[in-house]
Amino acid sequence: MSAAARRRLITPRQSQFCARVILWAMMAATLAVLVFIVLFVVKRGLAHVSWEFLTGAPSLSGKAGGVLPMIVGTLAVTALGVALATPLGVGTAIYLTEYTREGRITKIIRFGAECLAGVPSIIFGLFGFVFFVLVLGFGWSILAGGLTLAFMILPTVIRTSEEAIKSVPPSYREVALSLGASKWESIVKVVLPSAMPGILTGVILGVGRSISETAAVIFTSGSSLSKVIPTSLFDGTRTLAVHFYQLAREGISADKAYATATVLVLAILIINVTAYAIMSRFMKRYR
Amino acid sequence: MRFRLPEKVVERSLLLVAMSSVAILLLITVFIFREGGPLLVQVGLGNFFSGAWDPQHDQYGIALMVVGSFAVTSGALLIGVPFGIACAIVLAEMAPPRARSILKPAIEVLAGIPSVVYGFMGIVVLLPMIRTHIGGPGASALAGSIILGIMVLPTVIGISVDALQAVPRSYREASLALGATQWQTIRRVVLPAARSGIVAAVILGMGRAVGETMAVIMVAGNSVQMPHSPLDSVRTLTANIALEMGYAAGDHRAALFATGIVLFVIIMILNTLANLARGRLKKRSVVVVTLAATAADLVKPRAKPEEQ
Amino acid sequence: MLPRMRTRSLCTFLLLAAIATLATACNRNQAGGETAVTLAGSTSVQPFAEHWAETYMGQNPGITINVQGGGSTAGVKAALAGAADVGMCSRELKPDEAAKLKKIVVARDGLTIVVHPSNAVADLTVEQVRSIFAGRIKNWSEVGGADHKMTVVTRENGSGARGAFEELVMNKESIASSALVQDSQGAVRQMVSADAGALGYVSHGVVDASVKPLKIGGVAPTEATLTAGTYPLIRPFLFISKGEPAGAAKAFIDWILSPAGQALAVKEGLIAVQK
Amino acid sequence: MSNAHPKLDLCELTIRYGEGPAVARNISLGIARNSIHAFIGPAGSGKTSILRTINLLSIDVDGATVTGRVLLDGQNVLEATTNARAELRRKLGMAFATPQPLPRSIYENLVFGPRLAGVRGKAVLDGLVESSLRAAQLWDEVKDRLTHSALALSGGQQQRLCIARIIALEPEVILLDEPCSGLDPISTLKIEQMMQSLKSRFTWIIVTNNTKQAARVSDNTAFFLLGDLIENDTTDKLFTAPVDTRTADYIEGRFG
Repeated sequence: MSAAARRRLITPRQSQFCARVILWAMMAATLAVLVFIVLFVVKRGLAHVSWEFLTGAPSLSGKAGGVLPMIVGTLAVTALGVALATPLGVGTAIYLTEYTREGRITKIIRFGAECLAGVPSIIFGLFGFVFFVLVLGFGWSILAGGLTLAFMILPTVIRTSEEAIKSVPPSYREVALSLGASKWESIVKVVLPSAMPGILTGVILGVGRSISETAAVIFTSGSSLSKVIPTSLFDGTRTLAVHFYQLAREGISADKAYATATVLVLAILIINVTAYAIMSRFMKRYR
Repeated sequence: MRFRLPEKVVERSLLLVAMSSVAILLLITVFIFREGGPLLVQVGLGNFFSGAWDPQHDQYGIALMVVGSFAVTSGALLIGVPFGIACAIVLAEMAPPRARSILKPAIEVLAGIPSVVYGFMGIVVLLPMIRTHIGGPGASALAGSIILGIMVLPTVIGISVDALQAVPRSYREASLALGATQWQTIRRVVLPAARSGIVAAVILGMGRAVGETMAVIMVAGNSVQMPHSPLDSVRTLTANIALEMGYAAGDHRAALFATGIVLFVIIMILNTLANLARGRLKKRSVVVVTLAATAADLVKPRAKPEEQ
Repeated sequence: MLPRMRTRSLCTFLLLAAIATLATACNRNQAGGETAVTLAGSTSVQPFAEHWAETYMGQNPGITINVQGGGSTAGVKAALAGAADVGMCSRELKPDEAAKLKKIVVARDGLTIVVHPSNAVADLTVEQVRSIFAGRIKNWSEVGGADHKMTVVTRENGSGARGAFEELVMNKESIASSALVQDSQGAVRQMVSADAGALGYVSHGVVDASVKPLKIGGVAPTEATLTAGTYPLIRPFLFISKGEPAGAAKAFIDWILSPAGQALAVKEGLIAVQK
Repeated sequence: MSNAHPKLDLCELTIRYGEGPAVARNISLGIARNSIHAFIGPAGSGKTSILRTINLLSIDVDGATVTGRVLLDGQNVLEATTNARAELRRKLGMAFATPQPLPRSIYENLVFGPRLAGVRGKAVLDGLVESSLRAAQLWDEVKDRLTHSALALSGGQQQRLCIARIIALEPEVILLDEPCSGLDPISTLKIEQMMQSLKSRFTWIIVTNNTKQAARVSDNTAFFLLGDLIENDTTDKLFTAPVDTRTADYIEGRFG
């Protein structure tokens, strides 16, 4: 046995060992990149993130002052996007899971959602620019940006909501029906509340995607640097990500750029951890 | 009795809602084509796919941008796919549940970091590294490939993990029971069984790379030229749109929308391919044949030493 | 019970959000007391315009000035279409554009050729700069520098800086396709400051210690040479409008042209306009 | 035993799923008012499908095609419109093989159905909760923890909670689908006692795999095999003197 084993270049046991080492090393490298990016940005930026920075208006093109109008603008665009995408996404998921059997219509809807998920953000930006900004005459505005983001995060909301709704035990629906609920009541009163954490996860991920988006919002919400907090849906706004892009690209202020990036990265971290925490609690409940 | 929404009404309204994503897709298609289509007809497809891009002299050829996108994307896949699949294998097959519960969200954070931050990291970290250690101006197809390679990781990992987890546990048990090591099982049973899912992961990762804009603008240099080495600067389709859109008017703007059409068509083709690949995943019979073949394959080398 | 509460609070939140947005949307039409002026166009002019606007708004509460980027060509289009009250342009108007628009030179800018601080070359002629950007000169040794490959950095098509550079330097020649293209002055400066072989062109106002400005034909771009007009590469910063500017827009432009406004421009590295 | 005016009358009922063969063929059977009727038979005999057809779940959830009639007090259930079905299901309460409390408190589980039916007012609902829990002989065990999660109850308690949840709707017929299959003997006994004590209020149908249970609790028993009704008679008669040899073989445990 050993003679034959020697004749093979390496034994299965050795190849097993090598594979494990290499694969884990690659995993570690990937994580290292992540940790490096986060630490690099936060280390340089955190010192410049102060209460004044978070609550002040920018001045001198962003060389001084804070980012409050951008934070508000980002939140407004994101909130609008999520407020529109959630009902559409959850409605689609309900239709796909509860109201129809797999067939041609579901195939078309699923294909549409998958394609939409793959459409690059720059295309959403172009479309939003033509359709919302020009054709519908919204101008560069929170409204145009929010609508564009809604379209962009819709597939995420559909996918996670569908998963969440599917994972609600079928028996819950039967129980609700047998207790005199109509189909719609069984969905609203039993299925959706049970699926809510999963749906919320999708929504939170959509929030994350909206916050970090640049290409789509720069074309639709504009990049006008405003000292004042936007007050109307038709106000243009510069989101945090766009502001960071401008600061970094124009070389206006490295400190402010790192500070803005720190706010962005930390927000994304918090959002992801929250989403994951909700998700894992949700999974535990049904296992 | 209280008023109830008639079920038919509910169903119809939900169908309407569900068609929204299809409607949006159509809307996007219509408007992108409306803006860019006439120019395609006007200059002709031949000219549009030529290598001359000079908007000041009404020359709108995007061949070099197609080459640029292709170069950066294939570079990104060369980097992103091995690492992506390796991470997926670790996550799906090797990592203990506790480690997985940390690793998986970490990878998702990687997906959440804004692309402008990736681009910025490229400028301040990657470009100087390339400049001093490899040469050239730094801003290059190579830089774009590395940054995009990192950016496609979450896509490749996510879908590959799904594909690997969809392989029935019984396949692994069957293989392990035949005396295969874990790595042999992964390589000869799990990976082949998950093949089409992984192919879909690669295709969708490709779509992500082709479509990325801001990070590429920041690191790839954006020269409209034929790259002769990875250190040459290139301009991608997306970069072309975002760089010049602000200034463009008339035919120039239409040409940028036409660039968008090309991008859109490429993405649609990739989506369809990924869809087909994933569709094949469901046909398990292929997998069963693979398993049988693999089992036979596994037995052979073991049988040999025992003869002696 | 818990999930039930969650749905409710989510619904409430969405409802409140909807009401709030509606309320603010209505608010927009009621905010009658404010006057808004919209500027759009050249990204070269944008930072200076933002600075002007900021100071002006500080002195004149009740007036809002929005400054959008977009680029010189976009500024021309916006002014033509009336999308902006005032367009910003950082190159001379083309004849067909000039026929339809009123232009006001609000400041002048010295287009500065910048190189890496370590570069030994200090002076180039306009012809040499043209040859370099056209791709005929590729190594710094050809213009008296060290043996180092050149990295040429230019701006994107349609930008005012590129338009002005082509007009002032290139003499109808094309910029070589191998040149790196960056979409902002800051990005050009960043690129040049990081690469020992790089050169590019930026506004005099954005030159800082990270890059070295070159003399052109022996003339250094300084406040004195720029004001005297002896530095060869000077471009105008234009405010353009469809008709004679009126109301708040006129007041703003008048202020920019006043000594206070011009002093601000000079402080930022631009050249004041002689009255 | 056939009753002149059965509470529930199945006429020539045939059930199939999709294109497959019928899982129940031509079933005709009457259920007497205020009786306990047991459906017995081995797995795959169609008894659960019949039960789920009586309150239309097989049609609405499983997508079954059904021909024939199901008459509740002379009205054909199968012809009910979509909107009338919810109303109908309140009259035809059902408990499932595994207890299915909803993931909320005991109290919320009980008032779920009444609230859907439009019952309002805390006092009314409180009263309903107590009376139905008492009827299900669960009140003493849970009265102090009505706000606790229903999922924390034991299996037997959960099943009685599910029955109490049905009782809260004041149904006419209660359908039990193998309600004791996962329960211990003591819990089973409690449920059987409860059924006996509530016979005067409701009509019961119990599907069971356990022939002894059928013999213990039911007044009448129907034996199904592979989708056919083999024999239907009073429980005494069916268990002591079955007409069909297959019935005899089954109840004596020769197959099952």
